[in-house]
Amino acid sequence: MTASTERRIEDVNVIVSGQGGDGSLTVSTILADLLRQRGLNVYTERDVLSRIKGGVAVAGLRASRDVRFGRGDHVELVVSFDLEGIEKMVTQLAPDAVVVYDDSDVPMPAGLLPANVRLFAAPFARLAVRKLGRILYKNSIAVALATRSLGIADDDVRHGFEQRFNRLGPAILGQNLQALDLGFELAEEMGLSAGHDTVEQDGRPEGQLQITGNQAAALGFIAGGGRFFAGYPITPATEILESLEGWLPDFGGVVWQAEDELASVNMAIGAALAGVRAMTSTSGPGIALMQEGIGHAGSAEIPLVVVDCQRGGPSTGLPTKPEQSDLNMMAFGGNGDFPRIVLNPGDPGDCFELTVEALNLAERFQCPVYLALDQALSQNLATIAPFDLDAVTVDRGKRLSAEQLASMSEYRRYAFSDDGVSAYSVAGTPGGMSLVTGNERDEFGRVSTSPENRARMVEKRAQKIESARADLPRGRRTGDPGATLGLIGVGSAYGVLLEAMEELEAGGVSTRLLQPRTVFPVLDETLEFITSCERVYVVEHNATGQLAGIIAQGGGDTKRMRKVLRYDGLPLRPGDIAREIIERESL
Amino acid sequence: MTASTERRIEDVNVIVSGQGGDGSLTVSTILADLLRQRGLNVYTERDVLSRIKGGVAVAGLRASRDVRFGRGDHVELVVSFDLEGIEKMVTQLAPDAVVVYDDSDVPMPAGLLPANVRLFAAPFARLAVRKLGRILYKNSIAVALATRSLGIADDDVRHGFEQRFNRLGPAILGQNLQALDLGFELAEEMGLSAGHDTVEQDGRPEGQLQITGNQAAALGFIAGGGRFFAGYPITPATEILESLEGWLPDFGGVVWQAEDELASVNMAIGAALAGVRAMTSTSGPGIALMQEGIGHAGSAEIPLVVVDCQRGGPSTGLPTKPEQSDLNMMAFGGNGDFPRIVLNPGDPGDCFELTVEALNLAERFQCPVYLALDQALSQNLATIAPFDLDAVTVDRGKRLSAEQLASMSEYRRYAFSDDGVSAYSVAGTPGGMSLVTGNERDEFGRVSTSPENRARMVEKRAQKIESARADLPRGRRTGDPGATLGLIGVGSAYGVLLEAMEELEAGGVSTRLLQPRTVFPVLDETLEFITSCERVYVVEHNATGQLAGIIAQGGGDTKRMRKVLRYDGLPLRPGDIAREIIERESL
Amino acid sequence: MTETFPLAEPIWCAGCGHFSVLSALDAAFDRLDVPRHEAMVLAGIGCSGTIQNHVTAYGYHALHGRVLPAAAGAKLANPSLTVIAAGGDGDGLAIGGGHLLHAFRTNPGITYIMMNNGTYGLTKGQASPSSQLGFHGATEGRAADPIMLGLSLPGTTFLARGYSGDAAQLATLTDAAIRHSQAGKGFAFLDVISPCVAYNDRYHNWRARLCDLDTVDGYDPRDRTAAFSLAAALEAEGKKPTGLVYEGEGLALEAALGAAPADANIDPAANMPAVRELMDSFRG
Amino acid sequence: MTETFPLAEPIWCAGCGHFSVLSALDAAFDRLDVPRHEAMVLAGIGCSGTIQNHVTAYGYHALHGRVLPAAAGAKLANPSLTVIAAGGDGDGLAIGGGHLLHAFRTNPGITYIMMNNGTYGLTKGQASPSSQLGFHGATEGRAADPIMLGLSLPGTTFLARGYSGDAAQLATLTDAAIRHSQAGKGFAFLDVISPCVAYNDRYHNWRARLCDLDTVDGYDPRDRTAAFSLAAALEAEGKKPTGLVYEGEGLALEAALGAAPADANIDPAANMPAVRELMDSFRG
Ligand SMILES: Cc1ncc(C[n+]2csc(CCOP(=O)(O)OP(=O)(O)O)c2C)c(N)n1
Ligand SMILES: Cc1ncc(C[n+]2csc(CCOP(=O)(O)OP(=O)(O)O)c2C)c(N)n1
Ligand code: SF4
Ligand code: SF4
Ligand SMILES: [Mg+2]
Ligand SMILES: [Mg+2]
Repeated sequence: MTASTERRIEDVNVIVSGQGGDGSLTVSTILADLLRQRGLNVYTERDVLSRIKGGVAVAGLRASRDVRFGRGDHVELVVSFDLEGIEKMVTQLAPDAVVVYDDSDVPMPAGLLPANVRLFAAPFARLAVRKLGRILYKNSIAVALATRSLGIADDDVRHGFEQRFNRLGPAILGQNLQALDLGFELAEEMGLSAGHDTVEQDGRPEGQLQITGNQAAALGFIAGGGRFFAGYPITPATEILESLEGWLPDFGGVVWQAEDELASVNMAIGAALAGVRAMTSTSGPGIALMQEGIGHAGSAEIPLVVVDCQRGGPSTGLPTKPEQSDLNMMAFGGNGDFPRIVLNPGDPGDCFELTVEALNLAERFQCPVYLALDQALSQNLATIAPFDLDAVTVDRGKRLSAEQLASMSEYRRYAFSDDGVSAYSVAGTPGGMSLVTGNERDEFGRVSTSPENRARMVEKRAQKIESARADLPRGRRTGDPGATLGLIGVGSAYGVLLEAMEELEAGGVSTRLLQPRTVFPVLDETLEFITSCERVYVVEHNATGQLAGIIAQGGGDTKRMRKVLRYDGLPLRPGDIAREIIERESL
Repeated sequence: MTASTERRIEDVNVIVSGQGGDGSLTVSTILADLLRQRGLNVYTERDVLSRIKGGVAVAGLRASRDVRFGRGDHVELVVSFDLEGIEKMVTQLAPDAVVVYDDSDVPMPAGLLPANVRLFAAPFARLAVRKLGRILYKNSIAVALATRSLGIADDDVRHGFEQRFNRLGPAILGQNLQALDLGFELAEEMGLSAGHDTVEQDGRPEGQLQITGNQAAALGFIAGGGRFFAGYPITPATEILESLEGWLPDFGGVVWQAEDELASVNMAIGAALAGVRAMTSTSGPGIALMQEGIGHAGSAEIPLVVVDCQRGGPSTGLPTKPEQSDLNMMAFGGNGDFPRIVLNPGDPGDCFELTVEALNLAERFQCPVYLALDQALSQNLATIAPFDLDAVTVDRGKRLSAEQLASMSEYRRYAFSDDGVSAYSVAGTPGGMSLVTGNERDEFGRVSTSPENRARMVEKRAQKIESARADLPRGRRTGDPGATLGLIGVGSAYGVLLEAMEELEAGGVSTRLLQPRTVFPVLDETLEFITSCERVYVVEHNATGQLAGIIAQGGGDTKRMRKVLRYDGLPLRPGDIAREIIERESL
Repeated sequence: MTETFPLAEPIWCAGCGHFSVLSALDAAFDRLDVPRHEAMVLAGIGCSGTIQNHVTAYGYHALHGRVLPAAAGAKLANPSLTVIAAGGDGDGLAIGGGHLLHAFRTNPGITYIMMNNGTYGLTKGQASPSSQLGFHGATEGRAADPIMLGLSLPGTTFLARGYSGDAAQLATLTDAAIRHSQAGKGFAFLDVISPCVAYNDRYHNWRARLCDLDTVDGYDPRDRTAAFSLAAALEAEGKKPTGLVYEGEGLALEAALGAAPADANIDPAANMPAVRELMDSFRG
Repeated sequence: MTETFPLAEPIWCAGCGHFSVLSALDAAFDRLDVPRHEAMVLAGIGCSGTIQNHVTAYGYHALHGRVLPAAAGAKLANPSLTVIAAGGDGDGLAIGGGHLLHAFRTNPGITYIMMNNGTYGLTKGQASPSSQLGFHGATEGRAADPIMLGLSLPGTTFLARGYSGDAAQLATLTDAAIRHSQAGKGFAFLDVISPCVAYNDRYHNWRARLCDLDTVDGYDPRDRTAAFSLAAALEAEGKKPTGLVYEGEGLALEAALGAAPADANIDPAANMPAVRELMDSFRG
């Protein structure tokens, strides 16, 4: 992209950087709205420190004709209110990028920006104070330069301001419009004149959703019949708790902020015993605390859905940064052997669908089901097709009604069966009184140490996972079916890999992709995908290749697997991945 | 063995079974003492329900010329005060076994015992009440029949009684001696006459220890300089807490029973920050609760030793039964990627040594070190050579003194270094003030999200494990070095495998054994052992083959590995293992 | 009638205080006409934690220390259940102490019976947070009294103490506690002095140390400050009040939340219109 | 002198109450002549949990809710340290509530400063257990008061409350708390009303709701029952006492245990004779 408005915008990455809490991030929201109105798909990324005020806060925004689930490799436009933001970005700038910079405090150092980058610097903050009496208006001045550089018609921007600021009263709207005009004047002076509007108009079908993975999972929970949610605030999972607080009561459900994660997981277990579909969500530290409770649900055969919005670890780690480093804990954590399922959505649509599916699987197989998100998938806002609500089903598995119970001569809560699944009744159902325990037990739920019973119970629980296999969500595949090079990735890696594949293709490397939506147990389709390729790059956001390790334990051919890892707290980027693979392939 | 006293006893397995709390288990203690005095190595096994009174309690006792770490395959003598105990044992009876049975309540059903088994049944309880006025004396009556059948001289038994009951006063001693004589009379009547004493006298070197794995680990903790211990009661780990409560204060140390496992692990972390070698111990449920704390120690680089006395899982599971099913949690649990070491002793001597080693490794590499025991290893009493106290060393790693600090111009708690290990100073040391945190941090310990720093810190922590490899405890090997068939096992499997190898050899199958003492990280020696064999049977006490899985993830050749699993709550038995392997080898 | 799980004989030691708690609870269900399928008995881990095996009801054996969150979750999910949580002093005061505090604070409509023997029975006699100072075991510190704790939280609505040695009083208090929760008033806490004859046998000792509040002239269980003063004064003499110590006004948590998830219709046909509306709010 | 870690500027919002706590603490070390290398500042997770970054001392950032066990572990390991634990109300009352109860009960000689703003600042304004009823957020229930909690446990030895808006009083109380712990009397708890200007800005509101105990005629901080009564009465009016609420007699845990592990000689040469004796007791 250049600052000229002669070209149609197909794909633009914008970065807005300022001091946290100074309002500069609304610049990116305004630009996102305008670009969305022009028919582009918008994806926004947050990069905030785990602190409240002060410190650099960066918002990333991508507007593209194609649906994208990630930022691109290059930044075409930077709007920055501090130098640090530009310094951080300088290596990512597109060759012909535009930089809009507030030099009120620090002038742009000579030589910082590459030669072809066009700089539009002015003291926005000082102008805002001097001319409009309030520093806040610096943001609206900057918007003008940004929209000019993007080729959005001035009137469209004015119209957008009216929509946005109307509810704040005419005074504030007026001031912001003045600031905008000040900005247009500045632009004019700098040779950034108003062009005709050339932004795509036909990129995006009507009615697309603009939604994060967390919001989609919360919506999926409600759609799938979830009616009890307990959680404890933690980044980047809090939005699930907060969204459901707003929504679930209208559906007759209860949301509870518990005193800690031990309470929230055990409250969900209690609710499940009373027959209500229950879920909790947290991030790595909370999942670590929940390990005993999750294993208990696996032992005692209690349906439970647990969302892990993964973030940079270990320990408190990098609370606001993406990572996929709890996969091992989900697949192998907890004491003893117990059945569990780990589902891995790749985009918000998947988050919705797999949450519904998790609720069904949890009740059908009476075991814990993890939903593994990651910070980028949880918190970034993507444009996506509306969810297929007609496809939502609710399957409560072998749940016994009072009538069924009345017709049975005997009811054994943990009865042995071919598929390992026993019929269950929930508290309140006449005739279904039963014992549930995390100790080893006989069919009636009475604590038992009999070796014969023990062995059968262990096998029964393991059998459930075998029985579930046929129904576990299948992965998504794309790419050249004849390619000998495979790619595997989950969570936010999915969208990034889609784009990396294009770059690989452009670089002459043809690939195909599997996004396993069930990571544990490892499905045959994953093993077969690997053996059908000569080499498979498993792309993950962690330092040790946890996904590759899980697949290896599940029988994946390690000779064909290669690890592509990132663990510096930055989101995965398609260019980096493509570059690494091309390099390794050409060795 | 037969009831005749013509043979020398080389290896005898005794089972005593009664109602929990009725004192019948002292019979096995008395027999153990007598057999030990005869120069045999004694191994005792407990099998109690997780309940206090009532219910069948079974004690197993093995006395053998060779050192054994497990019960044998057959039971030569059963002393039982209830029928249930015999019913449970009947399939394990040696062809010529002796059964001493109290038929006060239930006569022995015809046909229950195999043909060649010799039964000595009498109403001990009724006799005790009638003749001695107290039911308790039934135990001493039974002892007489048992010692006669074992060929222990009557006078030796009397002498043993004097030693044991003296401190309870002459009245009680007298009554017990009377009961004993009553028993000898009964034996005489039944044709079980006193023979000459033929029990081994020369089997065991002088001064052997009679000790459990838990006691040995507690002793190792003290020898290795551990001076802070926090724990919370849980079977089968409680004896570590209770032993240290008795011992550690004499060494200037502190033992604390915390309010829960979250507290105990974090207290140990606090003590470590103050420079004291610290440990906690628990079992699976407690380890699950400690996952966040252990990962924190891994992240923040805090030395910490955690003992997991594994028991039957999942969840509360089988609290009093052996299992090795937390290996996955130790190797892969917790959020994020962090360095950790898992050591696996195979007998009480190993428990001592590896606890010392764990303390050194924890401080040298500033990370959590797990010691993985299992119920059988933790609680069963074995005869074993005294520990080599002269070999104990204390290595505090890169710990800085005030003098060293004073000579440094700058101290960075998390300084980068080639081996990934930074020098550390502990609270109280002048000049070493520093920041310790579980967030990602820079070299000074200041929270940092810089991608460059992050990547280096992740690599630094991983590097520690690479640096540690050379010093991690090597496994023990035994068997025919030329054998193409390998065996791998840890914990209580070690001793059982030693015996299984003899049986395999007898069955014409030559094997060699590796007991890896470091399970995680997987050492090269383990991988090499596997590739040096044609097939390797990995023998574990869990349902999924966790050890084999860990080795597979660590690069073990899965094509050569075979799993031998037990998960019914009973201890591993050499005969079962040998039989299974012979069967699978002859397919 | 469907046969449900066969009731087993308790495995407690003869003379264990827990027998009395069991009798009082089982009989209370009859006295209060609680349909057994609407009753849930959740227990912790410990000797006490087996009580649910001996009562015809929905029984659940929670994790050690987590019986309160599980019970609250069940009650919020289905407020029409009569939810009884029970467990030991180790379970409820040591590892579960934090949850107890929050149960007082947030007042879910469950009855919680602490089977308090001042020791960890099941793990063979270690000290618990309610052990007397000097009791063998590692824990130092002066005994915590869960009723004093309850008094310190303004959300508390029901506090009573019974004694295994006084079956009549225990029956009355068990009924009163269950009625409190059933009536939508919230969390009913019943501390029962339930001696462990194996590891902390204090039957001989307790009777003289208990002060029945019915015998205290003018005692008003609605007066939180007076309750605290009396309990503190007794504590200084090594004694404890029994009977209804405190009953305050309050709205149960499930009522405050308007909870009734078990009644919700989760059929997709019924739900999707509203879900669609919610989804549509995300259209750009 | 070795250069130690460079002190950073706090990242708190301008006007955050936590600044006052930091100043009071840092200055107390000077006023009390605490050698900085003998001071340990342990903090929880939260906005409050960054205080240690701004004090020259051994600083430790504990897990969320676990600052008290870590601090107690450090003190038992080396009783000569001056150990300060600090953290938020979410950290100390919600997830860490159980540990607080046990710290009161067992009385380790540490000072604990609760930086109490009635909300979860760092995670952006959810309700905490000390939030007023009706504060937005999911948590219902009446606000827990950690000082009332402390009064309910007979092991408690020091309870005080300060306010970020009153620097002089806060300094006095911080000194007194640290002195209490240093003197071997045990656990000193200092609740500081430290408003969160971003999510629960109540500066305007607090001053009128605080009652300085120095202004209460005849108030005796040695009288636990009276302290409870006054606090409960104030609570009923929506007010809280500030100042020294309670100071009782007690022996610090580390003293009761005779702890001094950091002084122990763990050299094998020095140790092995006694270890050998112990081992020999296992010879058959
Ligand atoms: C997480 C966890 N830690 C420890 C244990 C071991 N444990 C079982 S019961 C118990 C304490 C029992 O004491 P209490 O609750 O007072 O019950 P009582 O046996 O006295 O009735 C403990 C520590 C466990 N099951 N789970
Ligand atoms: C186990 C765990 N759960 C949740 C979190 C997320 N978290 C970080 S700080 C915080 C609460 C902070 O509130 P408070 O302790 O009151 O401190 P403040 O920010 O108000 O000073 C939470 C829930 C976490 N870090 N770890
Ligand atoms: S050990 Fe104590 S608490 Fe347990 S059953 Fe026996 S008397 Fe009761
Ligand atoms: S968010 Fe609140 S607690 Fe956090 S720094 Fe800002 S004012 Fe202080
Ligand atoms: Mg108890
Ligand atoms: Mg707070």
